[in-house]
Amino acid sequence: MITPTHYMLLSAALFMIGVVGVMVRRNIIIIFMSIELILNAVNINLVAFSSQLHHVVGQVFAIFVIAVAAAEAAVGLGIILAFYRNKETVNIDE
Amino acid sequence: MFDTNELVLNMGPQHPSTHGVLRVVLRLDGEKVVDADTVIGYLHRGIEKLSENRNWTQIILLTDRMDYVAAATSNVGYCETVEKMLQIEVPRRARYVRTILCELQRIASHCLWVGTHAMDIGAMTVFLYAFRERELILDLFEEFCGARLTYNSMRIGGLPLDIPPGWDKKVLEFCRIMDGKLYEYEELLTHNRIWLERTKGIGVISGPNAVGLGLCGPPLRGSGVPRDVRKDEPYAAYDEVEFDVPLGTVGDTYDRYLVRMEEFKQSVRIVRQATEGIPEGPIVGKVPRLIKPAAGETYHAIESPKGELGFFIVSDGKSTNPYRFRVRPPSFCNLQGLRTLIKGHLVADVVALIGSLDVVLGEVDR
Amino acid sequence: MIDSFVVPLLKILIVLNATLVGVTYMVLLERKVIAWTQSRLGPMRVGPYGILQPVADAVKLMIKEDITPVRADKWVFTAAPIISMVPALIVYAVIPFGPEVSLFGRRVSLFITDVNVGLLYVVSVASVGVYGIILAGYASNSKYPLLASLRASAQLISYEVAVTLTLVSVILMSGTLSMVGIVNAQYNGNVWFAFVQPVAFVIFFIGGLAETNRAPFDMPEAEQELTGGFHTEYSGMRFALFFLAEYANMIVVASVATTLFFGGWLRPFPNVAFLRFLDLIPSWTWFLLKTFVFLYIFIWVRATLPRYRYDQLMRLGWKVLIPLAIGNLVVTGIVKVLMVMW
Amino acid sequence: MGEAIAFYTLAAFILGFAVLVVSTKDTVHSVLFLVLDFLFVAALYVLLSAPFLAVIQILVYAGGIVVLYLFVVMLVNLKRPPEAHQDPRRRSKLGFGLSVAVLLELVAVGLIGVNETGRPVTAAASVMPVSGNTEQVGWLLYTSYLIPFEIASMLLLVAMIGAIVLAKREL
Repeated sequence: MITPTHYMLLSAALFMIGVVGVMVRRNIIIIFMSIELILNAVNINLVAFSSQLHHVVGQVFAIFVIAVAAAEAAVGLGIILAFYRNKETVNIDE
Repeated sequence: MFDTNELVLNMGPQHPSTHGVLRVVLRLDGEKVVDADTVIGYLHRGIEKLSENRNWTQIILLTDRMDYVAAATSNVGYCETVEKMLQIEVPRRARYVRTILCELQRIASHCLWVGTHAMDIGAMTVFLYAFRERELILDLFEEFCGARLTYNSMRIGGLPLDIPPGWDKKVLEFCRIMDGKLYEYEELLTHNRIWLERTKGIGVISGPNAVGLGLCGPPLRGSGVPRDVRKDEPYAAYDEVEFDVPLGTVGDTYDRYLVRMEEFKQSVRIVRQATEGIPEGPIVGKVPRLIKPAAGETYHAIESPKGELGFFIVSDGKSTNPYRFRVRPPSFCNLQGLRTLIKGHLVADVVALIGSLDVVLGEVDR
Repeated sequence: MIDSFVVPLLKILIVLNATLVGVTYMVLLERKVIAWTQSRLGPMRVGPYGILQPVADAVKLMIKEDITPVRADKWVFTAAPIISMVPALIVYAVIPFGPEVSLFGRRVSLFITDVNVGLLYVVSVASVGVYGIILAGYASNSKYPLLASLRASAQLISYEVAVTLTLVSVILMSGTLSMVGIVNAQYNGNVWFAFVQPVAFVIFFIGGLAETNRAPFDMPEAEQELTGGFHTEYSGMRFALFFLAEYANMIVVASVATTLFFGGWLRPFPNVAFLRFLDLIPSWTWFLLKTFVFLYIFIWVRATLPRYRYDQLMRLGWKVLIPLAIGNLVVTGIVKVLMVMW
Repeated sequence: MGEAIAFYTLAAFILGFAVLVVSTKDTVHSVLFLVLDFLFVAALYVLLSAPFLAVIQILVYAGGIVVLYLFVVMLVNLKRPPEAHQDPRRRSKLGFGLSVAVLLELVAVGLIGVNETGRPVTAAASVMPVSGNTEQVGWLLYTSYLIPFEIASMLLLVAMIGAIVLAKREL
């Protein structure tokens, strides 16, 4: 029997992997991708609860999260490009 | 996006749209061409130097190998230069046949041009339509001189052979076919919206600038400069036939296209007049047994399909070969304009412009 | 057991094989049709009228040396053709070739599955197909493929927007995302959607040409400009996969156009009684016939039109097709609301 | 049973690819693993009977956002590989340690918590006027959550303008 706890554990693990990515990597693009992983972890939680509660409001919120992620990616990548054009690097410490 | 590092793209010598072995080194900013270098010489065979070690008759077949899609025109150009040096009077019949051959050759060359130019821009069907008609011309040439590409179809002082019986009828029949086929090309291209978008305003060059760059032939006339050797300094029988010199107005790729499409029609018109008016008479003038022009230098130009094809020959009056032999190839002069034309355009326009200049690398490199 | 496993498996097997054979013959069809347009004969040597040419092509491509450039990214280089082939094939899971029919005494539906979000599934799978081309360009580590893949990613993403917007207006008409539901809506509405949504259909078709990299939008593989574009460095079977993926995508676009706009498996005038004799022709034949017409138009367009330039293509997509699609969507919505209020 | 197999397989893939995303040297490979990861997350949504969200996940994430990432990676990767040198200032060890600790805690929580069966909460399930996942999501989006929906669209518009302003060379 798969319970929401399983999904929460999966989500937490994915979240942690994302956090490790943000902490450890220096390539800003990979940091952004780690943030996407974190957002996905949140979505898994939302959808798991939505399925558990038999109410789609969790999915609605997941859609909002995806919209925000899209906005974040657009602006973030714009910043990366602008940054790269000035500094010619994608490492955050240079 | 590439502004921190321009991309250097090596186009050719092995590239489907460089029409042979042209190499263009493009410096790109994204897809925009910032600068371009034209590298030539991959087909250099030293025809000019070779000619200085051949006797006057043998050179004719070297001239075949320059503009290999219009070999007969080069033959005529060379022979007329030598005739000018020797001051030989060429019989009228020979001059008429020369006119017919030159104009047929112009149609064949333009067929190849319209086909490849359209193909470069992505319209593949015109290519095969144009080659279908070029085939008819090659058949006519085969009947006249036995060869289909490198004809060696001229002799100093006239023609090697008289035209075969019935040949003129076939030429007239070809003219009739060609009129209908030109309509097909125009249907596919001239008013095609995509074609207009791809060619209008691309590679614009004004008349004075075109003269300054030394452009000649259709690219020059496309910019509205009325220069055609056939009209300005008539040779062969061009002074006895009627034709118009089409001129462009803007000087973009579309104008160059229109000029050549109109030249098709004018060439058909010339061929028809010349074929109907072939006079009877000898085909070779009085030529000395040993060709040895007096010392001196001569320049003679004719209008090849690509532009002004000139021969500059120096004779020392002693040996049986030229002392100095120099060709002014129209493709070479037109190719100089490429760099000016493509600056600021996109990669896709580069192939359109190479096609629009209509260069033959055999002639550029010699 | 049979209904839940064996029948679907059989259907998948049949559809997959039919698609692959169809794709190879699509290549022959293209060569033949273009040849006839250009007053040539096309392939004539292998079999009568070149009918076995695809076999010869396949053998040739398989025994050709499979070259991987030394400086290429080997894994990605190998994965790219597969990535472009797989989405093209799995789209067929939701395409309805016909309604439920009785076959050997059991009810069998002539589609693999009918999911609630069928149309969105098609769009999303198609959007993943972009990766094949982008990665091929990147992994080749060569300039022409790189330029091509930059072109391709911009082109495919832009035209996806226009295409998806036209699909939304179709969804408004049908009220369902299910592919079978859309065909049924056309049956119940007595009209093929192409006649009530002509603008959407034209935009969808143009967008479909661009999405499948077909002329006049074949910028990413423009032979005359980029020497073959993203597959410049590919040879042998890997090249063949790209080639087949392109044709499989063409068939997908044609089938989706048939389903959405031309009534899928429905015969012409499905509700007119005196045309009932047309029912003698099985439903899936109608589907294939309509799809074939679309494929023919694809080839016809390629033989006729020159190629757009990259910036012109983007201008057409963003400044013409997308506003038009949005306008069409708004008008459809208003009309729909007015009809409900009536 | 089938659900358990599917869940554990998908979970293994999701976590495995996530680890690869953050650990791979080559950025392009990293992006690829991210796509695969998202595809498996989409499969998980199907398992959770949220097909609409699964398709949206593929369409927006895999087909849109990650293509942008790939685009940017290709643009910035042209010159030299990133992370060419080590940086002393970054406390990668600390990050690792912290996350490993949290992971261990999670495992502990999981071992204790998993045995408790989840109690399905059905009280909140309101009566929807329409059936089907897509319809339900759409219904909620355009009724109860209309204002957040509009705000999200505004956010996207702002992001779009922002991205254009940032990426354009000269305005």
